[in-house]
Amino acid sequence: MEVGIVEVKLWLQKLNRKLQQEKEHLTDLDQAIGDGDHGLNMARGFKEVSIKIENTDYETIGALLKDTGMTLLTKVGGASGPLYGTAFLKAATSIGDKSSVTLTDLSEALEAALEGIKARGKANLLDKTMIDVWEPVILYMKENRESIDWDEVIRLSNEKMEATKELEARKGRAAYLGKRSIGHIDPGAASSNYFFVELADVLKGVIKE
Amino acid sequence: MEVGIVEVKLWLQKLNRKLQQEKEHLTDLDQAIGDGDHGLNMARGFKEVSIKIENTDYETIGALLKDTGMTLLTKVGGASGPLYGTAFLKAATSIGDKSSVTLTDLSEALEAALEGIKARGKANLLDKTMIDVWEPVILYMKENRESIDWDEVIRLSNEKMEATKELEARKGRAAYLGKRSIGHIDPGAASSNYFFVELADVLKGVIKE
Amino acid sequence: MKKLINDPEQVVQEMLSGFVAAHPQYVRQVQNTSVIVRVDAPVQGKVGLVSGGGSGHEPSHGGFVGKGMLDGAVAGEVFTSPTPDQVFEAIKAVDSGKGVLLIIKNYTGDVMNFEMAAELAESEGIKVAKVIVNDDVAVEDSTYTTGRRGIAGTVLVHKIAGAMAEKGASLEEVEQVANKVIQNVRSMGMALTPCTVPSAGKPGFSIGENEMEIGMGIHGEPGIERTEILTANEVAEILLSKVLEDLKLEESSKVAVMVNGLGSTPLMELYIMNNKVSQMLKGQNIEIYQTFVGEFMTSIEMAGCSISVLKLDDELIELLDAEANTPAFRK
Amino acid sequence: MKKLINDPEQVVQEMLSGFVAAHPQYVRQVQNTSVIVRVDAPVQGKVGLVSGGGSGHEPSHGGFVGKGMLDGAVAGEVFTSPTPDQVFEAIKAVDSGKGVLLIIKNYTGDVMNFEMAAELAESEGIKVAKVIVNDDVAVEDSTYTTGRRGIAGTVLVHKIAGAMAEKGASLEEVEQVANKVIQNVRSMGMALTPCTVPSAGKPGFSIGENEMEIGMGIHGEPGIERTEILTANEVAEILLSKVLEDLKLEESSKVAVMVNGLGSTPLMELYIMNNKVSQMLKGQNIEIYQTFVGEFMTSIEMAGCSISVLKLDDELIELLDAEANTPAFRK
Ligand SMILES: Nc1ncnc2c1ncn2[C@@H]1O[C@H](COP(=O)(O)OP(=O)(O)O)[C@@H](O)[C@H]1O
Ligand SMILES: Nc1ncnc2c1ncn2[C@@H]1O[C@H](COP(=O)(O)OP(=O)(O)O)[C@@H](O)[C@H]1O
Ligand SMILES: [Mg+2]
Ligand SMILES: [Mg+2]
Ligand SMILES: [Mg+2]
Ligand SMILES: [Mg+2]
Repeated sequence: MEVGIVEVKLWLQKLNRKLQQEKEHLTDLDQAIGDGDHGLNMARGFKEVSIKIENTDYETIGALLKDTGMTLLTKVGGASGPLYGTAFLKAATSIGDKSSVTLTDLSEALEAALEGIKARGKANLLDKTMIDVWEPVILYMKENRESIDWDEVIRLSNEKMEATKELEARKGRAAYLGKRSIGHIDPGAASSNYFFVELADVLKGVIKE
Repeated sequence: MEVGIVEVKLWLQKLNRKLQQEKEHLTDLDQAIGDGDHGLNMARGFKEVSIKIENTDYETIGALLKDTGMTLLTKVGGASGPLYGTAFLKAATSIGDKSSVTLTDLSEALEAALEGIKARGKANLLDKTMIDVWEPVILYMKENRESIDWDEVIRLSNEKMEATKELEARKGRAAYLGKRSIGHIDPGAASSNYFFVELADVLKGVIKE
Repeated sequence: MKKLINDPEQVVQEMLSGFVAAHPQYVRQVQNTSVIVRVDAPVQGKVGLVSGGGSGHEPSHGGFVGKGMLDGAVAGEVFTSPTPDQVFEAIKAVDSGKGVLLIIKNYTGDVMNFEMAAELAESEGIKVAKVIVNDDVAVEDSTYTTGRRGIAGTVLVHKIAGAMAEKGASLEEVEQVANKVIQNVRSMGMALTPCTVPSAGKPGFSIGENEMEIGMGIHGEPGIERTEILTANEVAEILLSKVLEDLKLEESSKVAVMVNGLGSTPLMELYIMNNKVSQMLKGQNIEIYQTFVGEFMTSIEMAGCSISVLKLDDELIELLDAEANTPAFRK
Repeated sequence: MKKLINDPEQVVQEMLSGFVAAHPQYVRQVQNTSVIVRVDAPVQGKVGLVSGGGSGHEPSHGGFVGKGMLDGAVAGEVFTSPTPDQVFEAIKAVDSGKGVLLIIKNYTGDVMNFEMAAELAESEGIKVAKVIVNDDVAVEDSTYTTGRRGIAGTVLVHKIAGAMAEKGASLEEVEQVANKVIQNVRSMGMALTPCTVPSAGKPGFSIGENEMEIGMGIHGEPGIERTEILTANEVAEILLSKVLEDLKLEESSKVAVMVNGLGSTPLMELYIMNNKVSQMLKGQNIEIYQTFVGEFMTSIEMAGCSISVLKLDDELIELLDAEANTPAFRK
């Protein structure tokens, strides 16, 4: 199976809708252990992404993801702006001028995105950040390449997001709380969960076709 | 009958106790149509008066009233400080170095005090100020000199204080409210009522003896 | 009551001590008084300027003591005008023989206490003049009543009269220019929340969650109207229109503008207000010569603001531009 | 939410417009950006200084743009660090060829966005250096974590690095002195009430009627401890002790002190705090060279304050004393 520009756009639009819906939920999570803007930041950024890509015809997935990354980079700010921005830019470079991709391409692009997040944010697994969702999900995809079970991705992503609850934050704003960060889901892990759940949701459909 | 230093001191101490008790009530009245400090101002000033006169032996009523006036003048501030301060200073001058006074002396001293208040504050009857209690009470005392009915003084003082409720303020801070000042008792009229009620209360006792 | 204080009865003295400790290069406290004077007072050959009033309006008035503005400031209890003896101490401490101008805000208490101090000073042979600031157009001006209140426009009187005095002008000249500012400055304020006098321990009035008070006085005296919450643009329009209506400016007049915060309104919001104010003035072809945005005349921790407009002429511009060096105002 | 605003989404742009309208003699806005620069930027022969961060900390950072302090300030959304393209615009607008120093507060978002901007600038041949301010001793300093936050001490970095740049120093020299300030300044804050980000519409956290938060961050990040309401003296003692513990001053050290209000704490209370702070320092034989009391780094309308202490040497004293002329800071 191949994933085309239509599917990637669909994913980004669905992700945008989800983030608009969950804006307050993400903000509540960030109020508990951060500064209460993660929902606002993500909603602001993806609203711009949605407008941008809706009104542009793309010939390559690389161009589509690059626009997404640049929009996030220039509209979000905070910690999540450079991280999600970098992720999409790295994925864009990885995919380049293909107009459709295999699951292997996609998985490699997401690996590149994760590398970008880690290089930019210098956080590691179990620091209670978005990486705690990204890394296990991408490991699963890498290890299962052409036989990815998208329901398993959803399950895993959810599980890893929930698991951030028990962690003590060492990076990002929540780190100032030390032990008091325990007991709360990391907001970036929550938005990353939407990222993967919406992706899985779209690709499940593609595969069925 | 004659009124001596002991009685004047007693009056001032009783007035102080009353003002301490009614501090919050006066402040509430001032919050409604002023800036909410009349109770604080009067309580602060008379507390100082009380300490001052308690620890001083006076040979003349003039000296006692002068200390009272100077203490109020230097400790109260606001509108009520200069007004009550001036009142006591004028009364002191009127009585001079007598160590006991007749009711005529007293009534003349209070007349002088009222003149002082009016000269200083440039307010008139029905401007909704303390004058609305002072002027009618002093008129009654003047007209009845040696046969003053102290219960009538109390009744009149109370009535005139209550009557300020219906007036529109033209002087003092309440004047900024215009018509909205109607419906509230003037705080300075209320403290003046205590002034006359406590005086009457002490002098009723003297007369009975 | 959530306040960073120790004892409600001691707030004024502790504030003054902390103030003098912070700014010893500018000010000193006259011993055993609540009077702040220039560190070099009395300044020889210069008319002395004394202002003051109840505390709770910080940085007014002590914050404006220094070169080019006030020589002395008298601090009363919170929201209560200072007593005549304190004002008299200030007069004595700043008089260099050239006389002293008292800058009084038009409140019965302030006027009476300052007047009594002036009488005391005159009886000791000190020349004293006084001016009464009444810039608040929220209150009707009438000779039958107390008249208009003095609010944030007072700071511009300090600035300009202070500059005049610094030039070596006579008491009459300083008084004259102070009166000129008073005749040409108008202000109006509004509040979103009340404030709490420390020794009262509870808010001075209440405003509903969805209400604001237009025309609020700086001691929480009620204003003209209680309205629902309006936008910054609507508020700016109401306040500025009323100010301009009273000021009757000709086209291409030059003005100074002050957008003053009452205590807890963030600078961000004051600048949003100024955005509309400056647009409106430009729209009416009025030249904004200078704008001041910040906290100048506060009401403890009240949320809200006031807008002042001063009509300028060449003399006022020169004096407005003159050097001033005080803890809260520098030029 | 009681605020003088029009539209929560527009607060930053409207604030910037109102700010530039108020201070055209100092600043201009780079078109289509949220960047404020000196009106004469780029200043030839001078290293450019750029600071910034989320909005809501006014007068930080635009208020410190002007002679002797910053050349440019970048305003992000409220409490959200600005994006790399905006920081890059500021760098371009202030670079005169001598290079640009970025003054960054140690928040993950600020660090990453400013770093990306630096990379963009370097790829266009602009020399960029950066310093990271981390003065908040409420947070433990550890290399395994994000480390300490940057708070009000940042303003002293602006002042001193700005003075160094104004002298014509090289980028390396300016960077060096900025780092010297960072190594010698420590701060700690506390809050009595929360604050509300306009677009969130509700307070960022809650504090009980009888509670305060010690060690509060300037975005409402929780602090060290939630306590009952303490007196000003007790609060000053807690904050200053922790600051001094970390700073390890020798006897008769000279220091600069900043008592900073977070938005709705009246100046009166800040001076009451300073009263205790100055007494404590004097008691420990530490010389207070200069004290700043006021609002420098706020948290919208939070009630509370922070205390900063900067250890001085002769070089820092000279730079602290140098002229500065900006909307919010003048010397
Ligand atoms: N160094 C980092 N590496 C990876 N993710 C991070 C890092 N720092 C923060 N994050 C993520 O960013 C999220 C917060 O984003 P957001 O609230 O938008 O930014 P800010 O913290 O600047 O307000 C955190 O929940 C966390 O998942
Ligand atoms: N011009 C005046 N003449 C007489 N009494 C006055 C005048 N102005 C005010 N008062 C009285 O003073 C009272 C207010 O006193 P107070 O609250 O202590 O002072 P302030 O108004 O300065 O806060 C008023 O209720 C009124 O009775
Ligand atoms: Mg956040
Ligand atoms: Mg009163
Ligand atoms: Mg009063
Ligand atoms: Mg943020």
